[in-house]
Amino acid sequence: MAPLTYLQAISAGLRDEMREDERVLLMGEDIGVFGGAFKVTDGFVAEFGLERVMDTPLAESGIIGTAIGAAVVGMRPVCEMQFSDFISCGFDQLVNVAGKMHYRQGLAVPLVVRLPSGGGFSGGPFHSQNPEGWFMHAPGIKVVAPSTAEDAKGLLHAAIHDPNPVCYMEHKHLYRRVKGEVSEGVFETPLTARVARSGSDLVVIAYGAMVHTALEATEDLEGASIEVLDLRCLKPLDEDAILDSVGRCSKVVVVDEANFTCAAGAQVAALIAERAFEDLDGPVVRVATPDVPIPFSPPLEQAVLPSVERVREACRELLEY
Amino acid sequence: MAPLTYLQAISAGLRDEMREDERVLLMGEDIGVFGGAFKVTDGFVAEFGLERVMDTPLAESGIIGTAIGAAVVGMRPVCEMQFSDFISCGFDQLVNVAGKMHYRQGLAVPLVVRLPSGGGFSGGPFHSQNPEGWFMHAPGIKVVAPSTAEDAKGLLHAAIHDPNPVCYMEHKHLYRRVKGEVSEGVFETPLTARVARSGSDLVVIAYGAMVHTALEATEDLEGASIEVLDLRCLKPLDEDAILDSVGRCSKVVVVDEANFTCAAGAQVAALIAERAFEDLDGPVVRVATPDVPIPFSPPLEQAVLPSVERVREACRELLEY
Amino acid sequence: MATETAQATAQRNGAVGHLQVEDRIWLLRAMLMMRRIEERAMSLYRQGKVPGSFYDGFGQEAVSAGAAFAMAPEDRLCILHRDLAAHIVRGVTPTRIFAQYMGRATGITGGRDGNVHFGDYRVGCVGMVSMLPDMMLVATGMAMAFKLRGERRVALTWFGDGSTSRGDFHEAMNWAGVQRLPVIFVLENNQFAYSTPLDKQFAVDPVERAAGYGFVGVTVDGNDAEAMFEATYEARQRALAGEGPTMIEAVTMRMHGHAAHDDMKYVPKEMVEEWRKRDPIERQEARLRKAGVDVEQIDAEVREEIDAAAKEALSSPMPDPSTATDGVFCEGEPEPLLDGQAPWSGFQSEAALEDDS
Amino acid sequence: MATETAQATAQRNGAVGHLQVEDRIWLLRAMLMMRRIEERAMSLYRQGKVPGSFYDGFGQEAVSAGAAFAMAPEDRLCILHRDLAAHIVRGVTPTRIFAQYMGRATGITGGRDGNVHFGDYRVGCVGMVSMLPDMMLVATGMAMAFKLRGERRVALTWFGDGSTSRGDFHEAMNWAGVQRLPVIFVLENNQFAYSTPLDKQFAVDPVERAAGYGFVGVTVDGNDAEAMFEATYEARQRALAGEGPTMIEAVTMRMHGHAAHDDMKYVPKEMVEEWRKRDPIERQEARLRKAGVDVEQIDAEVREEIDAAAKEALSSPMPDPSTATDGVFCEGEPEPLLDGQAPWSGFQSEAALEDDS
Ligand SMILES: Cc1ncc(C[n+]2csc(CCOP(=O)(O)OP(=O)(O)O)c2C)c(N)n1
Ligand SMILES: Cc1ncc(C[n+]2csc(CCOP(=O)(O)OP(=O)(O)O)c2C)c(N)n1
Ligand SMILES: [Mg+2]
Ligand SMILES: [Mg+2]
Repeated sequence: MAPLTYLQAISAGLRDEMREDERVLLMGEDIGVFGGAFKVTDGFVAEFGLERVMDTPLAESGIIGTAIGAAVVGMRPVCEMQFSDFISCGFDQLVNVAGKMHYRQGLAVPLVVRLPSGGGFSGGPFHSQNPEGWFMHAPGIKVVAPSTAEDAKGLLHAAIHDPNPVCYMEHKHLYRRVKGEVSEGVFETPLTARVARSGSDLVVIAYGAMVHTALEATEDLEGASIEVLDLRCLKPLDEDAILDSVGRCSKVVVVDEANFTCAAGAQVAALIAERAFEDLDGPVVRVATPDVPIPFSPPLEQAVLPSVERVREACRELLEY
Repeated sequence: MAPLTYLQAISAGLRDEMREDERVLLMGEDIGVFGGAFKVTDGFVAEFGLERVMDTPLAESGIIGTAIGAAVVGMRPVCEMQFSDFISCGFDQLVNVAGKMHYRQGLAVPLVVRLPSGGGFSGGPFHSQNPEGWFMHAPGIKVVAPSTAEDAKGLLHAAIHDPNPVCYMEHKHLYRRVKGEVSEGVFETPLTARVARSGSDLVVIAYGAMVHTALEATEDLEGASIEVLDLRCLKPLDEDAILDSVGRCSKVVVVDEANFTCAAGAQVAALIAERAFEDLDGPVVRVATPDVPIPFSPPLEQAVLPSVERVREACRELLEY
Repeated sequence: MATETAQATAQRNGAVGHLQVEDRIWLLRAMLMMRRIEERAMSLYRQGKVPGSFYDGFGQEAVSAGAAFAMAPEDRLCILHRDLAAHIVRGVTPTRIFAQYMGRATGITGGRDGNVHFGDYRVGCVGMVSMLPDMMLVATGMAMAFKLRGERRVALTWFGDGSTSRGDFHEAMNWAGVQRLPVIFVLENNQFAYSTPLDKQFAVDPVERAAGYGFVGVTVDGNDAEAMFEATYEARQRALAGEGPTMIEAVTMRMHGHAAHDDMKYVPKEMVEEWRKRDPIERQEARLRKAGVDVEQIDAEVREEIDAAAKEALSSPMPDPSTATDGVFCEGEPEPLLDGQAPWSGFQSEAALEDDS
Repeated sequence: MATETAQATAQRNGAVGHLQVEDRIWLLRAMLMMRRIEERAMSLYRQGKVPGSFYDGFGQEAVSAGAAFAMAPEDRLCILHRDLAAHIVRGVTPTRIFAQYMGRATGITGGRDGNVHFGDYRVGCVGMVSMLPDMMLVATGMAMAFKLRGERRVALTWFGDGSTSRGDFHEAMNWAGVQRLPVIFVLENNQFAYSTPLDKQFAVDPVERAAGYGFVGVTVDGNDAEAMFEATYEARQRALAGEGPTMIEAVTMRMHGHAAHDDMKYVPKEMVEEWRKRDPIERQEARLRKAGVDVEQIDAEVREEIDAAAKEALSSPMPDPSTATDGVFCEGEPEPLLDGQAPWSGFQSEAALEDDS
C-alpha cells in the first residue's frame, strides 16, 4: 500500500495493464514522447516503446475509429482524449460504430476512452465539460467515473478488461488534489456504487469530483446523519444501491457537475421517482451546473459549478422539509 | 384552411419562409434536384433556384459548420440531415461552435437543423434514432418536436425566426400518417407545451410521435379522465405547463421514444420529482425505448418501441395505485 | 507518387496472368450470384417480404467480386452496400443473405440490422455502419494492429464517391499514409451519391489525392472484374512488402436507383444506355465463351442455387421478440474474427508450396 | 494546379511594391505589439493574474500581421491562437486584450471565454473555438454567403499543421473547392502540434493537397511579414476575381512551448537556434532601418502603450457573478458583424478613387 494521487493511480493502473497484457495499446495526442498533456503516461515510452504508446495525428475520429478496428482484431486499445471536450469530434465513431457493434453483429469492441473531464480551474467552455450524459444515452457504451485514487486504478482495470466500449471519466480537478492508499498490483473495482459515508437522515448521490463536494458539504450538518453514495459506474447504473440508500434515508439530494438538463442526475432522480416513491419523505432535490457553457473567469465559473455551499444549503432545506 | 399531412405542412412552412425572407437558405444532401430523401423540398428548386436549395457534399460537419458561418453573416440557413442519425457526424460543430457562440462572444447563430427522426418502419439502428436528448444536454441549443401538422408548420416558423440554433425534430413516422387542418400563410407556434386532451385523473406527458400513441392508449380507459400533454418544445422545457398538469392530475406517465437513460423523459420526471412532489399521488412512471439500438426486423422493433399497449398498461396500473 | 492505371503497374510488376480459367469462372459466378440474389431480393421487396428499404449494386458486380477475390483468408474486409459479391467470395451463403434481407433470425445479423448493413465476422468481415465512410477508419485500425503485431495481413474496404467528402475519408487516408499501413481503399466511383453527381462532391478526382497522402492511387475499369483483381493483387503485394496503402478508384456506374424507391429521374438516359453496353457480367461471359466455357450452364446453376436459397430463407423463422434487448453488451470473451474463404487458385498453390517446404 | 512560392506568383502578377513605408512600419508595429503584449501577459500569468493557461505566438508574429494586413474592412476573419497581431490590425485595443487574458468584465468575451479564445465581431471577426480546425468551416460558410449574395468580400482563417489531420480540414477544403468560394486558408506550419512533430501528422506537406481540391496552394516564408502580405494580397485578388480559394502555407517556427507550462524539451536546441536567426521582427526592423526609419522609437512607443494598457486592464473589474448565466440564448435581434480596421494604405487610395468617381 502506497499513498498515490488520483493521477498517479491512473498511471499505475495503465502501467500494470501494459505489463500484464501486450494487447493493451495506448493511443492519443502527445501521450508518447511528451507523456500526455497531464503527464499520465509520463515515462511510458521508455518502458513500452513508441508503438504501444502511440502519438497519433490530431484526429479524434481517427483515434476512436482506428482503435475500434484494432479492438475487433484482438487489441485492447486505451484512447486518451486530451480533454474530454474533444470527444465531440469522435462522437460518431464512438456512438454509432463502437456502441452498436455487438448488438448488431455479435462482434465485441473492447475499447477504453479516457476522458479528462470537469472544471474548476478556469479551463473555459472547451476544457471543462462533463460529457458523460451523452454516452449514458448511447446504447452499448459503459461509463465509469472514479472519485478516489483506489477506484481510479480499480475501475481502470475493470474498464480495460471489459469486452465493451467504456468511457472512463477522469476528473481533471481530482488529478492532484485527491490522494489515497492504493493497493499494489492488479485489482478490480466492481461496476457498482460505493457508500462513501453511511447515514440515515438523508443521502447525497454523486460521482466524480462531486463526491468530495458532497462529503465536505455534509461533514457537519447540525449532527444530521448524512449518507453519501458514490455512483462510480454511471452506465449501467447501480439501481439497487441507489434504491437501497433511498430506502434507508428517505430524503435525497442528487448532485452532478454536468449541465442540468438530461444529466446523469436527471436519470437518477427519475429512477427514484419511479421506483422509490413510497420511500420518499421529500422532493428529490437536484444540484447541478445550470445549462450554460462553463465560463473561464473565476467569479463566473464559481457561480455556475455546484459548490460546497450550494450542496449544504440544499441538504439543510431538505432536512427541514 | 386546408388539410395537410405533417410532411406537407413542413414543406408549406419552408416555402412560406423562403418566399418571405430571402435570407432563408436550405442546405442538405439531395434536397435540391431530387427534392430530399423524403421529398420535403420537392419542387423547391423550380421556385427558388439551386443556390437557395443547395445540394451539398456528403459532409454533415461541413453542412453545420458552413451554415454557422452563413448564419453569423446574416443568412438564415435551414439544414436538413437526411436522417437525424447523421447529426452524429456534425455533432462537434453543432454543440461546440453553434451552441456556445452567443454566450462566449455575443454573436447569435440563427440556424435550424431539421432532423428526421424516429422509428417504426424497419429503418434499423442507423435510421431510427431519436437524438434530441443529446442536444437538450448541450447549452445554447433549442429543441422543438411537433406532433401535429399545424404545429409542424408553426414551430418551423418559430425555429427559423429564432436567433438561436434550433434542432427541429420531425418524426418520420408522422410524415404521412398524420394529417390535419393547417392555417394558411405565416403563423407561429409558441415554444410551449399544448394540452392535447385535458383530463383530471392522470396525465401522460409526451412529444412527437408518442403524443399519438398516448392519445390512442388513453382514449378509453374504463372512463378515467386522462390528460395528454404534448411538450412541443423540449429545450427550453415548459416547466409551468408540466407542473400545472401534474398539479391537476396528481398521477403522471412520461413517455418518449428515445432510449431510456438520460432521455427527455428523465428530465421531465426529475423535474416533477423535485418541484411537484406534494402533488403526486403515485410514482412518476416512465415508458421509453430500452437502452438498445433500434433493431431492423419488425418483431424486434415492435418489441422495443413504446407501444399503445405498453402505455395503456402503465396508465392502468398507475390509476389503480 | 503519381497516379497510374492498373494496367500500367500491372505491366511494370509483370503481374498479369494470375488468373486461371477456374478463377475467371469463379469471378463470373460471384458476379452472377450477386445479380441473381439482388434481382430476387428486389422482387421479394416488392412483395413486401423485405422490410425497410433495399439497395443493390446492379452493374457494379465486378468491383466487389474482383477486389475480394484478391484477398487471402487471413485478410480482413469491411464490405459496403454495393458489394454483395464480396460476401459471396468470402463464403457467406445466399440463404443467409436472403434471411438477412428479410430480417429473419437466421440472417447474418439475426434481424438486428437491415438489408446491406451486415458483415460476417466468421469470414473475416466487419459489417458496415450506415454513416459513410466510417469503415475506412475501422479498416485502417485493423491494418494498424496487423503492423504492430508484425502479421502478414491486409485490410480492405470499399467506399463511394460521395463519401469522399466526409472528414473520416481524410482522417483514414492521412492516418494510413503517416503510418504506412497495409490497407487498401477501394473507391467505388459509380457517378452518383444518391442523386448527387460527382461535380457537387469534388472539384478534382479523389484518386489524385492519394499522392497528397503519400501513397499510390490507381484508376481501374470498375466494370472489369479481372482488372479489379489485378489492381487489388498489386495493392496487396505492396501492402505485404511494407510499402503502405493503395487507393484504387474503380470507375463504374450505379445502374439502378439509389434504393428501391428511387426512379433516378436525375440520371440522363443516354448515360445509362452508354454504360449498359459495358455490363461487367456480359464482359466476363464473353471472355469465358472465347475460352470455351459453357456460361449458360453456370448461370443455370446459379439460378437453381438462388431459387433453393430463397425458398429456404422464406421458410426460416423471424427473430423471437423476447430476445430484442439481448446482446447490447458483450458478456464473457469476445468472439474473434475468423478467416474467410479465398477461392483464388493462387492461394492454394502458395499454400501447397508452404506445405512442401 | 501546381504549388508555387509567393515570390513566384508575386513576380508573375507583377504584384510587388504594394507596401509604402508607412505600411511597412504598420507591420512592424503590429508585430511589436503582439510580442510585447504576449511578453507582458506571460509575466502576468506567472504572477497569477492570468487564470487558466496561456498560449503565445512568439516568433510567428509575421504570419498573422502580414495576412491580416491584406484584408479589407468588409472582409471577415477567424483568428487563431498564435495570431494576436491580426486582432491588432483589425483594431482591437491592447487594454481589452489584457482584460481578456485576465478574465475581466472589460475583455472581449467579458470573462466568458479564456486567453486566446476570442474574436471581436465588432471588427469583423468570429472568435475561435478550441476544437481545431473547426473555424475553417465557419470561414468557408461566410465565404459561401458572400458568394450567394454577390458581395465583394473575402473570408480568411488560420490553422495549424497539426489541425490539418482533422476531418474538418478536409470538409472545408473540399467544400470551398467545389463551390469556388472567396476564402483564404492560412496554414501556420510552426513545425509542431503541441509536442507532435510534422512527420506524425502527415506524410506529404499539406500545401500539396490544395491541387487535389482544385485550387492554388502557395508556400511562403512565414517569418517575412511582407511576403505574407503579398501572398495574401494575391489570394484575395483571386478570390475577388471569382477564382476561388487559396491555401497559403506559412513556414515558421513555434519558438515557445505549446503553452506556458510547456518547457519544449522535445524540441532540438539547434532547431530553436536556427530559427532564432530568422526572427520576423528583427527582419522587419532591419528593412526599415535601411529605409531610415527610427525603429527604436517605434518600439519605445509600443512599450509605453502596452504599459498603459496593462495598467488600465489591471484596474478593470472582474465580471459580476450574478451575470454568469446570462446570454446563453440570444434574445431579440442578432448583432451583425461589423467592419474592421484595415490600415493598409492601398485601401485608403482605393477608397479615395471611389470617392472621386
Ligand atoms: C454520413 C452519412 N450521411 C448521409 C448518408 C445518407 N446516404 C446514404 S447512401 C448516400 C449516398 C452515398 O453515395 P456514395 O458514397 O457515392 O455511395 P454509393 O451509394 O453511390 O455507392 C447517402 C447520402 C449516409 N449514409 N452517411
Ligand atoms: C480537435 C482538437 N483536438 C485536440 C486539441 C488539443 N490541442 C490544442 S492545441 C493542439 C496542437 C495544435 O497544433 P497545430 O494545429 O499545429 O497548432 P499550433 O498550436 O502549433 O499553432 C492540440 C492537440 C484541440 N485543440 N482540438
Ligand atoms: Mg456513388
Ligand atoms: Mg503547429
